[in-house]
Amino acid sequence: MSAVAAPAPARAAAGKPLPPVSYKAPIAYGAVAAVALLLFGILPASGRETAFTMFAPGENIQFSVPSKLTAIVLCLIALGLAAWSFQAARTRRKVGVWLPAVYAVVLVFALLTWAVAGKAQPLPLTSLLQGSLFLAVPLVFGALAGLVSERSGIINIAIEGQLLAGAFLAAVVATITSSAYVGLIAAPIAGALVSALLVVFAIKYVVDQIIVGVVLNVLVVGITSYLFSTVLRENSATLNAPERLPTLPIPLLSDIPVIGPVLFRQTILVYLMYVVVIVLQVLVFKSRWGLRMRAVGEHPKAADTVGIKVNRTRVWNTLLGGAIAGLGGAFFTVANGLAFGKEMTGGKGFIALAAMILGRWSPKGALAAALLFGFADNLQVVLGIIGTPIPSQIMLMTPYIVTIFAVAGLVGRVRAPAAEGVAYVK
Amino acid sequence: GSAPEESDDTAGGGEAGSDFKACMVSDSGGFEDKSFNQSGAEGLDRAAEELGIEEVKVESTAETDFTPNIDSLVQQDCNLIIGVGFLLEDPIQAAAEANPDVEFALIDSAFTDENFEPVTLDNAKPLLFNTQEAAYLAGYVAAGTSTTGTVATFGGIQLPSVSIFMDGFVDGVAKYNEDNGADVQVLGWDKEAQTGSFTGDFENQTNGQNLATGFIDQGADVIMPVAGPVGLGAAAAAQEAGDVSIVGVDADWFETSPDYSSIILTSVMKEIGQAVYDTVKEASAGSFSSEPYVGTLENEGIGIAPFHDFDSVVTDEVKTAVEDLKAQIVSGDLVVESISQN
Amino acid sequence: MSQATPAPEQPPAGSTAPARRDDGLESRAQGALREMLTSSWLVTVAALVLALVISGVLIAAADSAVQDAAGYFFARPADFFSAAWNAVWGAYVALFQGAVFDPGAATFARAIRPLTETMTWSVPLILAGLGLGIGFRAGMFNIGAQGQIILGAIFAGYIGFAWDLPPVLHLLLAVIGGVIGGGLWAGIAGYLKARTGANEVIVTIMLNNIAIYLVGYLLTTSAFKRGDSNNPVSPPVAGNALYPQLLGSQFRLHLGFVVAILAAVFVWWLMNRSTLGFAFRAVGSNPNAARTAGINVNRMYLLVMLVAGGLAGMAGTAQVLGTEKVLTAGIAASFGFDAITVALLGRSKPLGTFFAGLLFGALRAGGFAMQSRTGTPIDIVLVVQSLVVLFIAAPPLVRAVFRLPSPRGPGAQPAELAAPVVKEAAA
Amino acid sequence: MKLELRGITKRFGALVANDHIDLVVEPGEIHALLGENGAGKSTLMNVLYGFYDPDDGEILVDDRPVEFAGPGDAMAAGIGMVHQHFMLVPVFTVAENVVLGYEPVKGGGLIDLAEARRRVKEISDRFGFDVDPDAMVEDLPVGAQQRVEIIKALSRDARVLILDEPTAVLTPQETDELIAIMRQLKAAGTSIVFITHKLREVRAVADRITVIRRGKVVGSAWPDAAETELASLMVGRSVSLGVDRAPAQAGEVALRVRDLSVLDEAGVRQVDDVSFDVARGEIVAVAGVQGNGQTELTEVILGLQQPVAGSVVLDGTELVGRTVKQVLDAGVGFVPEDRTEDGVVADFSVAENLILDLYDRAPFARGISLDPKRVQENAERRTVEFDVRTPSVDAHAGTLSGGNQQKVVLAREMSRPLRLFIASQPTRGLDVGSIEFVHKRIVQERDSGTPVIIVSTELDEVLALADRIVVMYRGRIVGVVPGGTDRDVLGLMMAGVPQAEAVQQAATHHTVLGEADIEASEEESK
Ligand SMILES: Nc1ncnc2c1ncn2[C@@H]1O[C@H](COP(=O)(O)OP(=O)(O)OP(=O)(O)O)[C@@H](O)[C@H]1O
Ligand SMILES: Nc1ncnc2c1ncn2[C@@H]1O[C@H](COP(=O)(O)OP(=O)(O)OP(=O)(O)O)[C@@H](O)[C@H]1O
Ligand SMILES: [Mg+2]
Ligand SMILES: [Mg+2]
Repeated sequence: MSAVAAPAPARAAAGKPLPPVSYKAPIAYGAVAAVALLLFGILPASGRETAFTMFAPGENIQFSVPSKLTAIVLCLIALGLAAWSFQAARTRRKVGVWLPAVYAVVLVFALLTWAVAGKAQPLPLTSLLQGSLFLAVPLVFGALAGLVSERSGIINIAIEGQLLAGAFLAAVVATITSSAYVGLIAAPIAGALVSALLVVFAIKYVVDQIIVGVVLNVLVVGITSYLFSTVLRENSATLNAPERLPTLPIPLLSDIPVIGPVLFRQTILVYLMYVVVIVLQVLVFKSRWGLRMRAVGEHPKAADTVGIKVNRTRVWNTLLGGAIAGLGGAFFTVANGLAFGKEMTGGKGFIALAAMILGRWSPKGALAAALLFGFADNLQVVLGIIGTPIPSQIMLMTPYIVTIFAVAGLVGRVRAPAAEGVAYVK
Repeated sequence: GSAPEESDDTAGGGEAGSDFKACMVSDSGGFEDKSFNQSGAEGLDRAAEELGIEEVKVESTAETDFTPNIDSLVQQDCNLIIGVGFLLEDPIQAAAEANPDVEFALIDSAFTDENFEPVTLDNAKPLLFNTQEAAYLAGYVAAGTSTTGTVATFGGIQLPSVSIFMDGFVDGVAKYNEDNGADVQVLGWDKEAQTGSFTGDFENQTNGQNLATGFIDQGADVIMPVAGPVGLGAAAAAQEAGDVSIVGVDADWFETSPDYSSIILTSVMKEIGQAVYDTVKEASAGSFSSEPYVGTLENEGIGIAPFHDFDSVVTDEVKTAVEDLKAQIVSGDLVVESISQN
Repeated sequence: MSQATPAPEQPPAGSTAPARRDDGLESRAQGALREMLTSSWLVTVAALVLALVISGVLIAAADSAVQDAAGYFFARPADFFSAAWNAVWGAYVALFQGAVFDPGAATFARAIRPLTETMTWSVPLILAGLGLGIGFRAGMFNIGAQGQIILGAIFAGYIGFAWDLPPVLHLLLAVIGGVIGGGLWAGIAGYLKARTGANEVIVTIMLNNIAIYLVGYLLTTSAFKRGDSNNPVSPPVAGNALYPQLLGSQFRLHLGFVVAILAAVFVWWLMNRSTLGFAFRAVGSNPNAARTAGINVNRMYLLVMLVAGGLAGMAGTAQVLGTEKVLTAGIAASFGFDAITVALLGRSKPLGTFFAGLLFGALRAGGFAMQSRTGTPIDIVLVVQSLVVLFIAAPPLVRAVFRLPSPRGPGAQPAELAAPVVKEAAA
Repeated sequence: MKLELRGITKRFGALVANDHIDLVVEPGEIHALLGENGAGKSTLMNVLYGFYDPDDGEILVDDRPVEFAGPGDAMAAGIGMVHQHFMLVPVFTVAENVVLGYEPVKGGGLIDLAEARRRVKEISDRFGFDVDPDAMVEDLPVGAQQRVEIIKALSRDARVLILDEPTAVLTPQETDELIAIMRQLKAAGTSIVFITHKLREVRAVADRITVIRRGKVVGSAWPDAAETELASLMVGRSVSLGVDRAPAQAGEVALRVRDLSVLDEAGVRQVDDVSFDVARGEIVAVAGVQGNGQTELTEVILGLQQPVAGSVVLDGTELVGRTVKQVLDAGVGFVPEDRTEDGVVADFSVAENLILDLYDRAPFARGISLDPKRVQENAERRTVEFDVRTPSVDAHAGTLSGGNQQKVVLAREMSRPLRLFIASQPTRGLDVGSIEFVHKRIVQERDSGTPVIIVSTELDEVLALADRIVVMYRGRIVGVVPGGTDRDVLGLMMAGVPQAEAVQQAATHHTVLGEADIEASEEESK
């Protein structure tokens, strides 16, 4: 179903399926786990404890584990997983995604156990997850925006601009109407307007889509900063003081230990994000709209020959994408009750673009990639809070380095929609 | 609306006060940074209004803009050019040397020669602030007010003008602990190692919000963000959390951020505006001196803001202790140090 | 500009040119006029005008005098228009005077200084734009010039202030260092693309962010700090390592401008006259055919990034050894991002990139005067820049607005519009 | 359903692709459309299918004029089309492709995949297609893709079916099946427009023939017209359909392929233990339906892929493990099967394309610098020598017609001394005239003593060129037979039937085309 599905059985059955034995992955797993065992387990002094906390309804659960022993056990589990994957490779069996996932979780915990060992502050697990989700929100919206338009064949480099425009309009409208919700409704309009420019130039005037996208980012930064310096500066109370969206805990669900408060004590924007991810995941791959959108992005001429209006489909999807990004832009202002500030999206649109590619143009992939980035970013924050001897600038690099490792090590070659970036002119 | 009388048009604008022109170059934060650029700009605005002089303000978007901005102000025949921020040190110094008939002022940095030894120029005045002294008091108050025994501070980017606040804050908390046998923790800054929490920029407020939430989750109930607009993110997080208060920086946040006035414990004020105003006033009166101005608790160039809504929360012991410490600092009995001090 | 378009009217090989209906001088003059009206430089100028007009609306809208006059628009519309005109005209005159020539200046040197400033600003834009252009033509969507400039500046700056070498040699080594720094940084993306297929868009975005923190970190270390000052500014670059100033100390214009010109010539040679450039272009246009013809496509990805990064690194040297003379965290300003637009506007060709760089340099240089003289926020420059590029990329729109005739008469094929510079971004 | 086109004119810029074309297709008729490349056949059909707007003329369905705003309208009017270049989305399943554009939906806009599968199954069963509705199209062999296209058209109840060169990718047996289906459809009252270059097929199945040349109808004919007659009507001059060539003067063995095996990314064995030899002065044709390992075989020899086992020795030198560059330098000339994908760089000039694999050596390069004058000279010479029709050597290769692009590739690959020449599908999509030229050059190369490997899915081509034929099926060599082997035997072998068995079967069951062959030769001998 997903675009990167395994090859169909037709041919595999025909030939003799004898996958080449590749030990690259197992060796990498093993090497990293061994280094981790040395660094986190064997070398550090013994006798220290690592404390963790997590929220449960009404209380804070705190527990401690012996650092050295725990780290050693975790690293050994990772080594075991490496051995498992080695065995799987030897017998030519495919391992599921669970293996790298569990492996990564285990090693991250080993790292945390080591990093927090002996610290006065416990490691707040709930808070770690909460912040990861928080930082991932705009990335998820941005990545989904890119996905919707790129799946239909229009490259959307303008995500950053769409986020920024959404943030701007949401703040201004929310302030004027004194309603965060009205601001939230305005945000997608701003994003869609940016998309409208994108489609006018990319489809009507057949300008290279990347050029348009790059330039639109500059344009939106220019316009919003200009208006901020001129109009908003003088009237910040009347134009740029948005209300905050209220937090709406979902009864029962929000009381689940650890993940309840993380997932279900959120604003409507985050719930919308869940909805959008799930709905898109279903619709992109299972609905008429999704099928047509993907057809137009993969092989527009084929779509045309079955009566699908290629450019119309592209226009609507790109506008929809812009609207989704615009909605994500509301995160920066009304969702958190913050006033608009110059360039306040701080390059998140580009990270979202990376998340979309890393997630292979699928909604759940985009979600996973955004969460990975959010987690890496927040891990850096949380470790900073607990106290680390590493300079802040180096800590701040973490999420970017993690992303490079993810794209180089785990993902490798990804396949973009085939007709992406190519104007459809009959 | 109705049209103004025709004759009004010509008379509008330029008050025929003085033809003194005072100009200002921001650093890359711009004049709405809720921080020193903004304070500086406000000082200049006040001078323009009250002294009837002409003002020109130009923003820089990056370090590369300083020299051209200063140059265009020189071309505009500015009499006094003020650079906001230590990053303008070299450009202001070069301009001062090249334009002996123009007066300059530089906020947050003194001038140095090629061996990095201090020098004085005839036509350039450094405006310096012993910010750590005020931050020290704020740290003391924060520690004395915290009910959880944990307070926090963080910065935008690790720069001396940022970490000087954090140094003073940490020392103030330590002083409180020492005086009261308490064990209030400071998260976010290790003065010894000079490492701590930073959001990475001065733009993305949500990063400040997230970081502050992290502090709050670790039990912090007083936070001092030294990150310009990103600090507002922290204020939003504090407001959301409930019983968490914020120590503002640069200006009195109770006044400048009315949305968050109810959670502002106090602010570490750096009276850049006043210093700018005074400098303009002197210069326009023809009594410019290149003598460095150093804002201290003594001359009230720095200080902590009133407690406003927290006046009843801050105990009398703390208030007395703060007055006492202030007196000691003014008298020189107590020296608050920061390696970021100019 | 649209030389990618085939010329269908061209006679088949062997046949002689068809006899032209030549109805005398009159029609020839008409032809010349038509030629002029349809030439791409006219479209460029028209696009610039259109961009200035639209930005003018923004300038006027944000001007307080205009807002006041708008309040009583129906009472006295003339006020409104004159206020708007004053605001817009004032801003643009200042822009011009800040970018080209300032007639009101006291001395001649001061009067032409703006032009030299434009040239100074254009240096990093041209150099980084040339690098990006090579990447685009070779099918690499490198958006990492920002990081590459920073790395170039770090290397060049360090050699410049920390080493003590004789003249010429010092400059030369510092420049080479900068080229290596930029090349290595870009090379990471090229290497990962070649080895693992990692998408260069992602990797270069990430490397930009890492570079920003890296320079921030280095400036806190004792190797890069000034004595015991904590300010994140490096010691000044030694005189021997500085690009000589071209017009004396009154002007900031330095040898970097000549380097940029030479680099443009070099890039032209590389892409059009060298075997390596041939391979770059082949890989960019059709990697499959290139591979089949024995070109090592993966190696080309790496080499392209090394060259592109080297040029961006050279842009970093222009900053640190020429214009700024010290290393700071903001040394690259936003040149790396602007250079993307410069390269795209210049259609990734050296000459085009050179002029696009000059145009953007002029807008930047003029922006300062505009801000200081008329108080127009400098952000408007971004609006002008982006609109210019959009309109230049869409000639039919500009023609429609100005009612210019289209180059191939009515019913021109849309192929003329599409001259995509970058074919694949994320393949 | 009766279909009529009146005065259809379609221009692309200055090019008149269709010039006042009239065409009538009677109900239940199989109407063949003949014409050389670029004659305007596909364009005409695309106009009929609503894909292009005609500049002039009208379309009548059952004598009523209709206006098609897009393919959707044409489909609604009962017109179905199987396009020359398959209009299938490679990453979709068969079922998804079939229902695309008129999807059955359940609630919430979700596609009813069960219903989609049912539709595919129903038609598959009716015509005896063996197509898995859940197979990914990109994994299907072309023959199966073709059937998907037909299912797609039929599932929309097409009453006029346009088949644009449907047989180009089929084995004779598959073609036979297709012909049977066409007859079945015809019997059910469906009209069919059938486009092909293969005169044999036309004569076998068509009720009527219309010939188009340069956008104009130049005549119509009945299926009993002689092939040479049809050919000259198409081209506008007389052409010879065979290749004149002397018997091979095979020398010693130059290329030895031994036990070669290749796996694809998914681990499927694409080339399975293949061994064969090629001697100097000999043309060995590798015959087989597309996707049976021929591509991989040639790519391994060139060094584009690495085998998991086996060796390729050319004149005593091992080629396996070498880079493409080293292999080319060893004297291998290579014409890839997909010229637009792998052969030419569309936005390079003709001159640049002519040095694509020679650019870094003398005389075109001096050190690291190109010598534009030599490049230009070379181009002038080669274009004349290979009769490349181009406005100038500076024209972009992408603007050349397919045949001329192919000549550019040939000119490049044959312009240096060769020790092995490999050409895949050397005449795919070319018209009769160009084919003649290309074949002549290949035979010339053989005659100069070069060992030649031709990979072709066209039996006509294999038969015209080969001195020996290697038949491949699913990565294995089914058999090696002499040139001139019976077409039906080859066809069966291409379907995996071992040689001995194939000979037996062919003797009893002739394909329609095979029979036509025999008839034709009988006629000629009369
Ligand atoms: N979209 C197009 N734009 C411009 N020219 C086109 C286009 N499509 C076809 N042509 C030109 O129109 C002419 C007729 O093309 P068409 O595809 O109809 O030929 P054909 O008879 O189907 O040839 P073939 O046998 O090669 O399929 C050719 O010269 C072709 O180059
Ligand atoms: N995209 C295009 N742009 C401009 N001209 C084109 C284009 N495609 C084809 N042509 C021109 O149209 C003419 C016919 O092209 P087409 O590909 O149909 O040739 P053809 O008749 O099929 O020749 P061949 O048999 O060699 O393939 C050629 O002269 C070619 O130069
Ligand atoms: Mg053709
Ligand atoms: Mg055709």
